[in-house]
Amino acid sequence: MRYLPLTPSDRAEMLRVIGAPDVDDLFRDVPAAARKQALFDLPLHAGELEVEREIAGLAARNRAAGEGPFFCGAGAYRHHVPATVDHIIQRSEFLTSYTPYQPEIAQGTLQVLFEFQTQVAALTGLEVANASMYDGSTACAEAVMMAQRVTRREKAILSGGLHPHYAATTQTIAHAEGMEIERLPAAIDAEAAVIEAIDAETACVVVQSPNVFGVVTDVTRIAEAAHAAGALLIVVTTEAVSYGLLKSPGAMGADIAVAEGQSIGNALNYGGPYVGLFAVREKLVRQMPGRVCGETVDADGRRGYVLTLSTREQHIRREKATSNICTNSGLCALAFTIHLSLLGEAGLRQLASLNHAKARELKTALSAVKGVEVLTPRFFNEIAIRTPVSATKLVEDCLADGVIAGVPFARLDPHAGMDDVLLVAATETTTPEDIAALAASLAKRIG
Amino acid sequence: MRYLPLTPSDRAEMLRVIGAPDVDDLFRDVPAAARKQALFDLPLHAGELEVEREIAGLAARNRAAGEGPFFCGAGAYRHHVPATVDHIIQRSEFLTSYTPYQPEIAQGTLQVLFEFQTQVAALTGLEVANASMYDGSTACAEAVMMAQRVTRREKAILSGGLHPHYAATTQTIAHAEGMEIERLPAAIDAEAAVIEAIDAETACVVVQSPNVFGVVTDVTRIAEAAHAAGALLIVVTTEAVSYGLLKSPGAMGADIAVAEGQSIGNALNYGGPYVGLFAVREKLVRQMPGRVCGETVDADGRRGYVLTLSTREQHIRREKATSNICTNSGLCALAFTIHLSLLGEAGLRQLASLNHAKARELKTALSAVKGVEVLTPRFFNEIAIRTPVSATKLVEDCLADGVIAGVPFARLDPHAGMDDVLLVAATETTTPEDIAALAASLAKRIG
Amino acid sequence: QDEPLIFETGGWQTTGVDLPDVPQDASDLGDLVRADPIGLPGLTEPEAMRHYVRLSQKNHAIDLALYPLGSCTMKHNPRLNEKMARLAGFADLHPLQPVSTTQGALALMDRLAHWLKTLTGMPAVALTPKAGAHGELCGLLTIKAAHEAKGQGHRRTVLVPTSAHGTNPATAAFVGYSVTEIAQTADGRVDLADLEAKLSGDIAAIMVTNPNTCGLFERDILEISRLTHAAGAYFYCDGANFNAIVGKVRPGDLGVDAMHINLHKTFSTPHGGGGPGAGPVVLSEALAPYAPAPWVVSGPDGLRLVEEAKDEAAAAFGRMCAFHGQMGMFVRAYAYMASHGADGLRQVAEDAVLNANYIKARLSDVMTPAFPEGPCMHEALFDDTWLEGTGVTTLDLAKALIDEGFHPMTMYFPLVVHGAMLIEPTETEPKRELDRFCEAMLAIARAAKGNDSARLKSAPHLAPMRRLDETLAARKPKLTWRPDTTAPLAEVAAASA
Amino acid sequence: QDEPLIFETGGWQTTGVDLPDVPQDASDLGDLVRADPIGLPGLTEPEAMRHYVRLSQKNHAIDLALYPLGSCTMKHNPRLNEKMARLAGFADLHPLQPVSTTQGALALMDRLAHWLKTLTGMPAVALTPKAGAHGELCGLLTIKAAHEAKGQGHRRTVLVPTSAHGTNPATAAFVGYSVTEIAQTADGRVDLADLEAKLSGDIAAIMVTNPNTCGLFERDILEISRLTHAAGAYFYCDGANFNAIVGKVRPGDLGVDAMHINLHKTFSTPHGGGGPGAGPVVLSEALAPYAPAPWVVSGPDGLRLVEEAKDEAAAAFGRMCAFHGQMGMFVRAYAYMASHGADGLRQVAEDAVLNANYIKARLSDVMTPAFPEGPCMHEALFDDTWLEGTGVTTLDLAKALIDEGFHPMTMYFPLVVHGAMLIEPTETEPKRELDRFCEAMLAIARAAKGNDSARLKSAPHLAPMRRLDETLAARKPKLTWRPDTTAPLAEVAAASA
Repeated sequence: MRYLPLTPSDRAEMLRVIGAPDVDDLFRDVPAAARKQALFDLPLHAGELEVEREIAGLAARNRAAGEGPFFCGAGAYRHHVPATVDHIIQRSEFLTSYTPYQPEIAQGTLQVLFEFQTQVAALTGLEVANASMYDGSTACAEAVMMAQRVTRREKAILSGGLHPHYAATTQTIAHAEGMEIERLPAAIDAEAAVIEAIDAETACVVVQSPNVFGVVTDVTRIAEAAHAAGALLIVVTTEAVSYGLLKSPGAMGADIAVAEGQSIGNALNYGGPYVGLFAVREKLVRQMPGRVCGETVDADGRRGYVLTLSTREQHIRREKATSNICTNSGLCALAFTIHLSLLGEAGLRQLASLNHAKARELKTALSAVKGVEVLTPRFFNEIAIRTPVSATKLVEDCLADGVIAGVPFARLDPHAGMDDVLLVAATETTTPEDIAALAASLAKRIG
Repeated sequence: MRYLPLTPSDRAEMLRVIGAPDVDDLFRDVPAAARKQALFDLPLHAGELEVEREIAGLAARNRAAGEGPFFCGAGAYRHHVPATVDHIIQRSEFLTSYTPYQPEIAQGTLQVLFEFQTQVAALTGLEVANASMYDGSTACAEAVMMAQRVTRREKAILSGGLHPHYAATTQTIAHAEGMEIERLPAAIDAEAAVIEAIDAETACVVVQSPNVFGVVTDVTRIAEAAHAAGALLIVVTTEAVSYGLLKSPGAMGADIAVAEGQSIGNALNYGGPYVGLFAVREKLVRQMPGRVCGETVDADGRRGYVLTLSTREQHIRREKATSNICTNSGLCALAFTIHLSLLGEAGLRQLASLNHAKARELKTALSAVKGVEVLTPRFFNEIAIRTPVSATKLVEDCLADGVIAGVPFARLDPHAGMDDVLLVAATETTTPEDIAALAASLAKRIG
Repeated sequence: QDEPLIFETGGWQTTGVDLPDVPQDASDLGDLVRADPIGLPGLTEPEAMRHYVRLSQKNHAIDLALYPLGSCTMKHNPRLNEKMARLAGFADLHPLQPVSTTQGALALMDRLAHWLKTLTGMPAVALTPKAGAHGELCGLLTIKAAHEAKGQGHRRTVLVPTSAHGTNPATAAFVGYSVTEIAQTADGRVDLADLEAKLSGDIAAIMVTNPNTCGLFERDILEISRLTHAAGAYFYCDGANFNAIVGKVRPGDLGVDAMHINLHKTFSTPHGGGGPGAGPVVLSEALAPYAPAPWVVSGPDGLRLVEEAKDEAAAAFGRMCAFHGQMGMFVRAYAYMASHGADGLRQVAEDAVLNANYIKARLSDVMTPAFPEGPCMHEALFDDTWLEGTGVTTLDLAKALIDEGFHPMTMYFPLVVHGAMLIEPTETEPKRELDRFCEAMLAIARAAKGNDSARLKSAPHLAPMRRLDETLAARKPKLTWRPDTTAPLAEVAAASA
Repeated sequence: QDEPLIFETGGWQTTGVDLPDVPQDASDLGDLVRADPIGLPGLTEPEAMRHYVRLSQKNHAIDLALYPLGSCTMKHNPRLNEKMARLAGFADLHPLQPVSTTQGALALMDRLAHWLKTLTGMPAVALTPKAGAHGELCGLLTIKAAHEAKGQGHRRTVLVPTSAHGTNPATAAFVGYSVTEIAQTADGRVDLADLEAKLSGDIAAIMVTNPNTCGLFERDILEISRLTHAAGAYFYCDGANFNAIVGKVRPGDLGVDAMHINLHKTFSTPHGGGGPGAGPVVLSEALAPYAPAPWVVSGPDGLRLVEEAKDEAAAAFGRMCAFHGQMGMFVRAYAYMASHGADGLRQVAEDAVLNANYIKARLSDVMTPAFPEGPCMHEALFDDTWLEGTGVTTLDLAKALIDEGFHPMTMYFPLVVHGAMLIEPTETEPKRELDRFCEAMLAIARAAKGNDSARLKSAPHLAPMRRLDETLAARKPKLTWRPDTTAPLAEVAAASA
């Protein structure tokens, strides 16, 4: 038992000190009927070699994204992460530490969180940010709940361009709390409908840009309409790299910006763990959910950092907390901050331009495929196309050519009547050969 | 240029402080004719993604040992190394430190070396060990040179069971120094010839166990004969895991034990870097090559470690040094020590038994293949077999079955007239399925 | 040594990545292009490496010494698990790839689910919750859906013991329940009489932690579940302390209807300075139909994902998050389980409990255990009675432990015990380390009772920082770095560009 | 804090690995089985992790702060290179697999060779030497073989400047040459007159480091090589300082016949606390035929290895080691080269030289540069003239730097300069770090010249240890751990078993 340091003689000596005849005696508060004497029906312990063989065998049954041409996006993006990032987050002092409850011996984590909050605020164009949420979708749901607290209104409008998983997550939570959710029909250009839906009961409108169809949206008018009605504007971003090219949510009038931060510093991981970004206008900070790190001084007057504003949180406020969130995504936030500090302003801008350029190449190539219609007018690194056959079927067919062609919109929302819509993303990892392979495969499989 | 922190304005400011008009002025001592103004004919700088693509592409053109049944040994062995080992050696404080010249800020490295030396002494059954050599083969050559210094004699006898690369390495160095090397003909049971060759001119005899044909040898009689003639016995081991099962060189009378330590803690790495083990009887310590770490105290009387006995070394003694070795294999020694401290006595013994058991399975399976003759009488985890066809050809043929069948002895020594001898090794990573696949492939390819 | 912030050392034009040049053509985006500076400093790779390595050395970590944070279960994190999670077949896998290309991932989720169900004796598990509190949310949403399906939607109250984790009442409130507290007995358990008195047709569920936050097993657990079910309510169990009983006791046998399992506690996925966690929720037969999408099912073409609340998932209450949960944590947890096996996991519980009782025994001469009678489970709880009159507080003791090289225990929790000190060693501590800790603790205790309390009250002295002013931080929140000028960051960047 | 040795904490029965049970049948080995205890303690994985992580924190490292060890070229080690070396296609590749299964490895070696040859302007390279000193050995063995082939075997002497690295004379002696020193001029270069006087028909080679160990370029290099060749000798260049000129100057253009390249210096493979290194040797046309086996050649079936000194390799002088060299280091070095490219490598040399001259300029007001005239190359050399009368030594200064958070410079080397302090910043240091270092150095200098020398003489005060007694270590060597008893370790183990 390589992880268990007690030796048989240790155990005997410890029982002697405790004054217990055997270990089972220590479990005497468990009702006898519930104490299992037999081992459970599971395999016995295994060596590292054996465990590695089993799990590597499972991994080998997956086709890693990098094994061939690959175009999935829809809320999770394949970017290149510098080796330095993954090296640093594996350092014992970061990896095996807990939430920084004792700031004197947790300044490493705390200072990183302070840097993270500042980066997120800068990216979103808002004044303050928290120390991370689980992911973009739960951050979105929390933002809606926060809008309810701020406005004391009970209705939220979700744009038809919002990622269906985000909409479903938000609906699930908000419904339980008794909020009314008006989820607008899925639509590629979804924003006019949002403005129309705003009324005096509206707590918030939730708009995504680039939206789930890849459309880059000017939300300034929505902000004006929302604010005129006393509602908050929540802007959602699922591709954080887009902040390097596009006008920030804050600059367009957002009150709350939430995002999926996976694109920066984090691998695809089949969907998790990811890191939710959450930024708000300064005046809203005390209604913000989640942990926050703040600057202070120590007994010698030296600058340091602590978790703060904890009177919003569950461990102090219990049922009156702004959220129940406790453990968040510290290590993913660390990866985000390291990667972003390596990129810097110059690198992020260049990376974003590179992504956009790859998507332009992609659009050009797919526009030339007979039967394919590009639906996205203004895009960052992802476009929606209409195909003459079921997009789900088409993706399966392209697999035979070694190409993972993208995400059928119907997988995200089978009820939208958009079975012929395929979401196709490109990043800096996409090569001209990949794009040519996709175009050829589509042409062949459609033809 | 992600690794170069100076900015253009830094450079300008620094030149100003220096008082130089431009950087080229700082190169003015270089003859003008040799100063290249043009860039060299090599590619320009590349991003991490591009470099990774190129190198991963090269890696993909190799068949990793673990991809299928695999039986190569002959001085390098595929063992399972716990993930902890590779994690720890990548810690900045170990990976990016230099030779511990300033012991006050290098106790991490120094204490590990002290532990390494103690482990190596225990394994070899000798009193002292150095802080590592480049690898087993160069350690062998150094041992012969050391015997010359100790005995002031000029002849070394190399057993016919010594790994041919070790023999060639030793011959190369010793020849340059003017020593006479008597390399006995390759022979599976090579030890009787060694005793016969010993005479009054002999500085040392070099015997390997398990030898290159896998034969486990009792060198006690050779030790007696060598010592009677005033010569030293050098025992070479290329599979360090065998120390867990076999009588130690020290216990059999060796004066110097050298070994390849790769098997413990280190990957195959296509031949390097590896780590040479070097242990001697205490009275010989001042003729030992290489760095040594010793215990001492600091100004407060606390126990600490330093590099010591440096009057043997080149940076003090220059041309009178015991060797020219300077940088050795510190990080590989660290990996060795971590792995061995995880194994402990109990684990090493079990690992060695497991290797031996796998080799017994292998021998049984191959003995049953028509046409195959097992040549090794007593073995640890490797055996030599005689095949009815060229072993080189046979290995190539078995590749078609996805099996890497072993090392043809002719690859190590084409002059020995042993084209029909194949060296086949098994370790804890070998499965019953692997062995069955080898037996089936051999049967098919021989038949 | 003060480590400057990246905003103080980084360059607005510096980058630590090399990217190919591209045509900067974004004309199709018009004025949606970000013209103003963002305000992000860049570091070259050597600078970034040093910054974060130096910062890291200011942290305590489980890899350095005992980290006995009660209720947090800081145990050894095997690096094998890190290696497995980084296999390209898992790390470089997109959640929306065709499932035919992710069969290994689905199989791993399926195996993890099998282990969790077998270990808890429960028939179903929802894998998607992203942390313990998210698991609580999932559990209560399931309960709510079940009540609604049965026409019991009027049940609006959840009962929670006073000793509960703050997440319990917060979660209940978050899904719209009101919270009523259940009293605690003098021996640290749920007061059965109070429970019985408060159970009614308005009660949707009880939320009980077991072993509870006093480190004690709820002896009357079978009666608790019987009463709860008799009242038509469900039994939500907070599984944060499952570490204490894994492999020995099945919550399903105790009448539990839903329980989250913190994979980052019991199954050792690293805490990472505050997450990511993972909080799968096991469910009873009664609740299973309401579990959220997605989940893995076996079909004729192999494994597949049920991603929508329709057909076979018609009763699913919705979705907890985008995609399928914390896959990276699933891989780690599964590697941990497979390494231990049925025998090793049982040993985990036994050694965790043995270690805690050893600490309790060794410290009880000097310190006052909150519940001296009988054994504790995986953690030992002390109160501050023994400090009376010394002027030294629980906080001082905790900070003094830092100077001895240990992380402090959990302090002032649970709230029901005055000046609580909750010590959880976990099973991966050697006896040598426990002895070292006990001796340090006893020495501090002697100092507290002797005349050396000034040193304790100003501790820590040997940490990277002295005590930090938390009041100042909360009173005048500085939550992001701002340049010394009052100009916005972006303008500073612009000015220096 | 003292960290016990594994021999003091480990258990003789403890193991941190889990292996399947096997029949312990080794009967065929008879009495060759090891019956006595070995004496190896074991640690469980949590214990091992803590032991080595704690130890690591007692080390300084390039990832923490400037490490200006002159002549050692401690520069940033990119983690990309570590990642590449660990790809299964390289790390899990056996040196004696059929070459048809290792074509990618051979291609990488071939590309590395191409870069090294192009950067040095030399037609051949021997890749196998395992470190710089091993490369020197390789170079001299090549020279010896060449002389013997030409009937010049009687040449038995190698000329080495007084400022040379100790490995130079040691290597020459190791291959049976006698060593004669060449004098140095007042401006830190080879004394041409002395060289000319000592060149004769008995001289096999000269070994000159360039840039030399004073951090200076040998201005008369072309004349040195002309004179050497005219005397029938070969020019061995110690390439330890190639970092200073890479991408700008080709040793082949300077008349060099052989030069080793420390991949762990110029091309940034990590030093790892003392290795592994790698020391490929580039060779001139005259020496190329004598290079040791093995090497890579291109054939009709792809790349292959010439492993034996026969046929096309008939003149090869032998073999430097088993197998084909430090493949793991080749991968790292190649990744480094490919990342920099022709433009980046040139910038490496320029920034390395700029950084060194900046330090020289900033410190020269207070300290005495050994060679004040003209620029230095990649390192700045000071002597201790300026400390005269202060009672403070170079050693004291070095130790005082430790308290400022820096690794000391190389001290007392080269031997030709009194109290030498050799400072090499490398190109991966930011100006900010150089300024921090210079300010620390100037503050120490002020303290030395003021009345604060006592603090310097007892430094370091803030390191994990105070100054260590090296004399005691050498006088009574304790090279392995022994139990307190006089019994051998194995018996102690046996007794406790």
